Amino acid sequence: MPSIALLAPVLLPLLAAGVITAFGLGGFNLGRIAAGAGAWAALLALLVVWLPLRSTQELDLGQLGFGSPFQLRIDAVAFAFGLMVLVPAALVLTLQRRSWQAAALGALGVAAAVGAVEASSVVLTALAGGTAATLAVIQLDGEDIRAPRPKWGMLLAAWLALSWAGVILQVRGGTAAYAAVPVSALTPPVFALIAFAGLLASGLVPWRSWPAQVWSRPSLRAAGLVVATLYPLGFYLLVRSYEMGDGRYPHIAFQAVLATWGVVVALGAAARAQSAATRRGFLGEVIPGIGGFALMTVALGTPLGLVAGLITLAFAAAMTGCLALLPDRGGPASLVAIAAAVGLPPALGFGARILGIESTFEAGDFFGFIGVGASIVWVVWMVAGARATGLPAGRGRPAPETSPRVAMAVAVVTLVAGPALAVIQSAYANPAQADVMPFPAGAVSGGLTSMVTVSTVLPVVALFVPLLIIAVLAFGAARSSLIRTQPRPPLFTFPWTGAIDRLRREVASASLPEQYRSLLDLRALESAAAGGRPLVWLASLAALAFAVTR
Amino acid sequence: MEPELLLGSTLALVLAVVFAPPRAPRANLLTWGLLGLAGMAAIAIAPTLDLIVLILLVLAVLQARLASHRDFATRLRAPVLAVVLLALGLALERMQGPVVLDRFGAVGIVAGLAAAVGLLPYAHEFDPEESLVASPIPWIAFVGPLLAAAVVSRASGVVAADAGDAFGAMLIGLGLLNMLWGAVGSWRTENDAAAWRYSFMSDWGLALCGFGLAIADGRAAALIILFSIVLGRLPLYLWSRQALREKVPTDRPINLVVAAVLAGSAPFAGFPARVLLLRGATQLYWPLALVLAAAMLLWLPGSLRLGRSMGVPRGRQAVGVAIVLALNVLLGVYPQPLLTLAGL
Amino acid sequence: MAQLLSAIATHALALVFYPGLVTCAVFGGLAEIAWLSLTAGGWSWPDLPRRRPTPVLAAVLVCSILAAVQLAAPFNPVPSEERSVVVAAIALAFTAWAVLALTVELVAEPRLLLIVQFCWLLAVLGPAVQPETLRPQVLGNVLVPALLPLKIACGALYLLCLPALLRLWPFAPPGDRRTRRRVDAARALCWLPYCGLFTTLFFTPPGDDALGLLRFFGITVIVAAVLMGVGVVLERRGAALTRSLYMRVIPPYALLVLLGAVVTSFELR
Amino acid sequence: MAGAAFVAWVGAAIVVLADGRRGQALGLALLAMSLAVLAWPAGMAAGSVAIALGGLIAAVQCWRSGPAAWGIMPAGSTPRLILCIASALFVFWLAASVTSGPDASLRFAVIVVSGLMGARVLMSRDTSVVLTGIAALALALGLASGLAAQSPGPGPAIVGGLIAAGVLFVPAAPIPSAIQAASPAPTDSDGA
Repeated sequence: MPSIALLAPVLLPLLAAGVITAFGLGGFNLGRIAAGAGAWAALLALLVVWLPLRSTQELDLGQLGFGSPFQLRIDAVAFAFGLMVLVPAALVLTLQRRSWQAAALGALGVAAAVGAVEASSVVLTALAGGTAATLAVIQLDGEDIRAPRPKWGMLLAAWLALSWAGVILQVRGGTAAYAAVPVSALTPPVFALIAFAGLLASGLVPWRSWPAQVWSRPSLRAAGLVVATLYPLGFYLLVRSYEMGDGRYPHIAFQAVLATWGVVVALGAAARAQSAATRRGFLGEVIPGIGGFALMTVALGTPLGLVAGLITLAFAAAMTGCLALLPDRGGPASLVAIAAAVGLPPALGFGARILGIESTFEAGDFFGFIGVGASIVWVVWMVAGARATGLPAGRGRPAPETSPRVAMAVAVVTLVAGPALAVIQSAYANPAQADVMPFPAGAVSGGLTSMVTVSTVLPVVALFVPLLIIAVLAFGAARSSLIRTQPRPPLFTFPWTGAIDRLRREVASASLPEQYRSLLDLRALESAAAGGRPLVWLASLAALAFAVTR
Repeated sequence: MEPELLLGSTLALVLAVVFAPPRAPRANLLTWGLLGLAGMAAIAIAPTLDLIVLILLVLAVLQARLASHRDFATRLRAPVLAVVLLALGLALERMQGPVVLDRFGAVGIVAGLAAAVGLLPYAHEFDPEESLVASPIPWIAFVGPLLAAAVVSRASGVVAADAGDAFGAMLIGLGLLNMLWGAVGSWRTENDAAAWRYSFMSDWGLALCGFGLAIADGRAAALIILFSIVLGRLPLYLWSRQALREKVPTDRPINLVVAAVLAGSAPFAGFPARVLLLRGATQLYWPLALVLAAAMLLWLPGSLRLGRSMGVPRGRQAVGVAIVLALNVLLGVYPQPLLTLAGL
Repeated sequence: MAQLLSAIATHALALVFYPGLVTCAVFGGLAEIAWLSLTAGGWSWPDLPRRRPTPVLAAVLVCSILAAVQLAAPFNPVPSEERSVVVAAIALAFTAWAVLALTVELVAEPRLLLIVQFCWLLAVLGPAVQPETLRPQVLGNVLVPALLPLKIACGALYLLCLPALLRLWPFAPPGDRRTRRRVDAARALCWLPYCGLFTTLFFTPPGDDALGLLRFFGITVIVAAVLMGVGVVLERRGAALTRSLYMRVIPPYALLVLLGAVVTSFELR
Repeated sequence: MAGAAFVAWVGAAIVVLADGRRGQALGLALLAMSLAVLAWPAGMAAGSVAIALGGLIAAVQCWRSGPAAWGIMPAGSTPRLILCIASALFVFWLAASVTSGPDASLRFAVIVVSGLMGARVLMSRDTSVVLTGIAALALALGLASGLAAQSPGPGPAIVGGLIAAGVLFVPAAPIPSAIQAASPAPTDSDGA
């Protein structure tokens, strides 16, 4: 495979955006066809580039001009995250009708996200990720400017922070290429910047952040695509950090703090999910919740944790595709989606979370307590999921942007994919883990039928296949008509959420007391500073002269 | 750096004239634009700072002679102050005396540069209703970039080594002042045209910081920022003037794209400039990079406002906007050719 | 392939017969009859045979048999290294909330139940933190003196939580309008997993012989009997005392257990 | 040379203190001649001629435009007088005492003329006064290159002379009538 083929997963969506624009300007809306084709073609290209060799491939196209070469790299990590971005994006681009402008922007966003994943260096990832973020904001505002969207400043802060981390690596270590950064260059402050960028880029915070907010938009066309393209990128940074740190973060405290933060994020989402007034409200919290679990395991710093995290992220990607296409009405599609989301056994989500919790115990020290916490959070998710099955549907999305059958198919696939956990682990997660954690102590093994960890074996095929058959028989015989749709009170509310809201409102409405306003009269300041007054100039000159004598 | 900026300014003039709004005085724009270009060409080839200062004086007098809402003397004040400060700064640098004199000389040059361009604390008086060519905008967005590049490059041969630190520190200090004031001003000021002017200032703040860092990365950042002013912000401002008069804010995707260009978001030209600036600052003194990174976030609110103030470009103007966006993307993703051309 | 098919068959056997569905149903049925006899003076058949099962029962069935096969029951066809306490705990946790899917009115004291379940999870998983293993029989076999106090404390917490989790408490769901108390099929399926898990985690694992079988089920029956006794006491003392117990005693005790677990982990580092 | 520097100051001071065309022209002429004298020994013979010619042309043009009066030190010009004297004393101290080297007169003339002309332009709103100040400033700038250790040649002086000669001929565009009516009448001495 010529190395120039590495460009294909980025170029094909770009090409699709070009074609859509050209036809769009001519009055033809090729949006859905071309954008979908572009995304699927990119996915195909990624598979074609990676699968035959299954080894790292690089393409160097020279310097770009800001200290970073235009170097693309497809390794197991890029492949895994590429799939996470492309599969749900291709699904929603293909199945949702949108204007040619939105389709072109969507295709560009996909290209940028894949570019971020394929980039071989931190700075290039920042450029591509920043582009994806910009396009995401434009897509969302273009669709509905009044609807919730990620704060642009927050996204910009994330990618600027990453850029800064990248240039620090360039200055201190001579390079920001993931594979070449000296371990000593990944100092705690640099990693703190990367982690900050990762958390902000994916909105991994305990309060209601953009991955939850965008699901409350009247239309979910742009929201689904944005979550599909942007959400995995923050995790990507955390995974790549292992590669730069030779398999670990610069200090174990980062692992502990980030893993705990992941549990807190999942708890925040679970708490909101169990108090959601509508099913849409619950479903909006699903991705942040899964993200919290993924963060917990990815940050543990063990091979098992990373593998569990990658599988959880793949599950999140599948759920993104599902939720973006799910209509706001009752029925089997919603039920199956909820069951898959909360990780009913033997679903993929169940297996991934079990592995994740096991990984905390096997990580040793106090990490086991994080696992206890994660189990408790999972219980809250169970409550939320059970409660959500009978909640009113919610706002009511436009029918043309939904596809209940495909949504249900995706949910069913994640439900029945539990037995395939070992296959996913061997083919998808293990190679990525091996790429960034070169020392295999504690690595996950077990072939295609079981997942063998240090302390246990999870016989996914032998245990989950019969369980699945029993589940199918049991649920097939059950009557779902007994589920009563009704407003349901939340089980609990955090006592401090009201206080936080009050504080936020007070800060937002804070104003300077009347008697001090003359001191900070912006108009007067403006006229003094920018009014072209010689006296001000003279005073400034004196100030400068005084400053240089210090 | 100057020839590249001259090229950029020429391209900006072409864009401005060809894609000007229907009611814009094209001939006037072209005439005065060409005159400005001639002056800029003279500045670019001038071997000494003395000649640059004299050319600056000529350009100031010629511009002040244009019909305007402001009187002749008022419009000349800031440029003449610039000329005097630059001249005094040069004189002090050339005298043999204590080090403090060299530093005062550096003060003169830096303050003169700020006054010539119209940056804080020497901002030119601005009248939103004034015609474009007679307003301070040509100084800050058309002549200024090349003038600044020329002054800084010539000053490096004049400013004594002992005063070099003070020279850089002052540029960075004024850069930060302009960044903060410009970013906040473009967000909070009442008048949309004034907001545009402040947005130029904020970009200039980045450029001054780049020059002040006195290393290749800083200069490269400054060059990209100046290019983005000339080939991004200036044409966009020109095309927004009609909508500014009509005061119809619009929220179309194109307005957001323009906001992204103005905010320096990836993949537009501002982003690599910011990356280079952060790199330069990290090499020099990392807390400066922290301050810069924090300040860079202030661009967004103002940029969103300015993007919305642009209206919906139609016809030729839309083509112009598309070209500007394409140029900014090119510069944002692949600035290497420009930097190579400038020897950076 | 043959190995895989054999493994599937073995696990299917475990899930359906022993210690899975059939065993759970028999054990649970007997426990339910005993419980109803104690509290209502008699019993009647559950609704199940007369109608199609509810999704709740389906979910409980799947989860309870998954939990059951994780037990260290003698002759369990699932190899010991393939069992996990996390799988058992999470699967059992699902069973407590499945009924909420139908309507909120069928869950009595949901907030209290949630708190109790948190405490129960701590009791199950707390002893696994320091040994860094999740194999139930290994945890049951832990007899390190430094870990014994924690193990005993967790065992007590486990037992205190079980009456609530098995709903052997004097709270009736607001939507329960049945006049006659029937065998609760969903609860019946949970008796063995809950009680058996206690035996697994807090007693040394029995051998795969008749004596072992007797020992395992003997302890499990005793646990069930103790629970019924506690349940009867709670029924007689009334809802106020029960609420007070589960609100004011168990959570602080769970916090103490957590503290103990942290201190133990710290000491044994 | 010291005398030429003094005359340059006198010329600059007259430009600052005079509001009439004749006074301005006189100041400009004195300034041009003295600066030309100072330029000659600085190795800028051609530049010296250019400065003299440019200054004289400007002085003649100035004589022919603006109010036909001398207008030297009108009422209210005390601050300007103080400015002239104080600046002379300060720059004299700077050129003679703080700095070293052989060109003290040149240093004095360049700094004091540039400073005073800058102040004159900033103080006034009258177009002819401003233009006179600019012409004088251009002459001083042309001379300033003589301070450099390696002379840049006569280029700056010639350009300065040309600017001085031409600047008073540049036609001023009228302020739109609507704005003129709305604005307060310009005065010569505001800001003084």
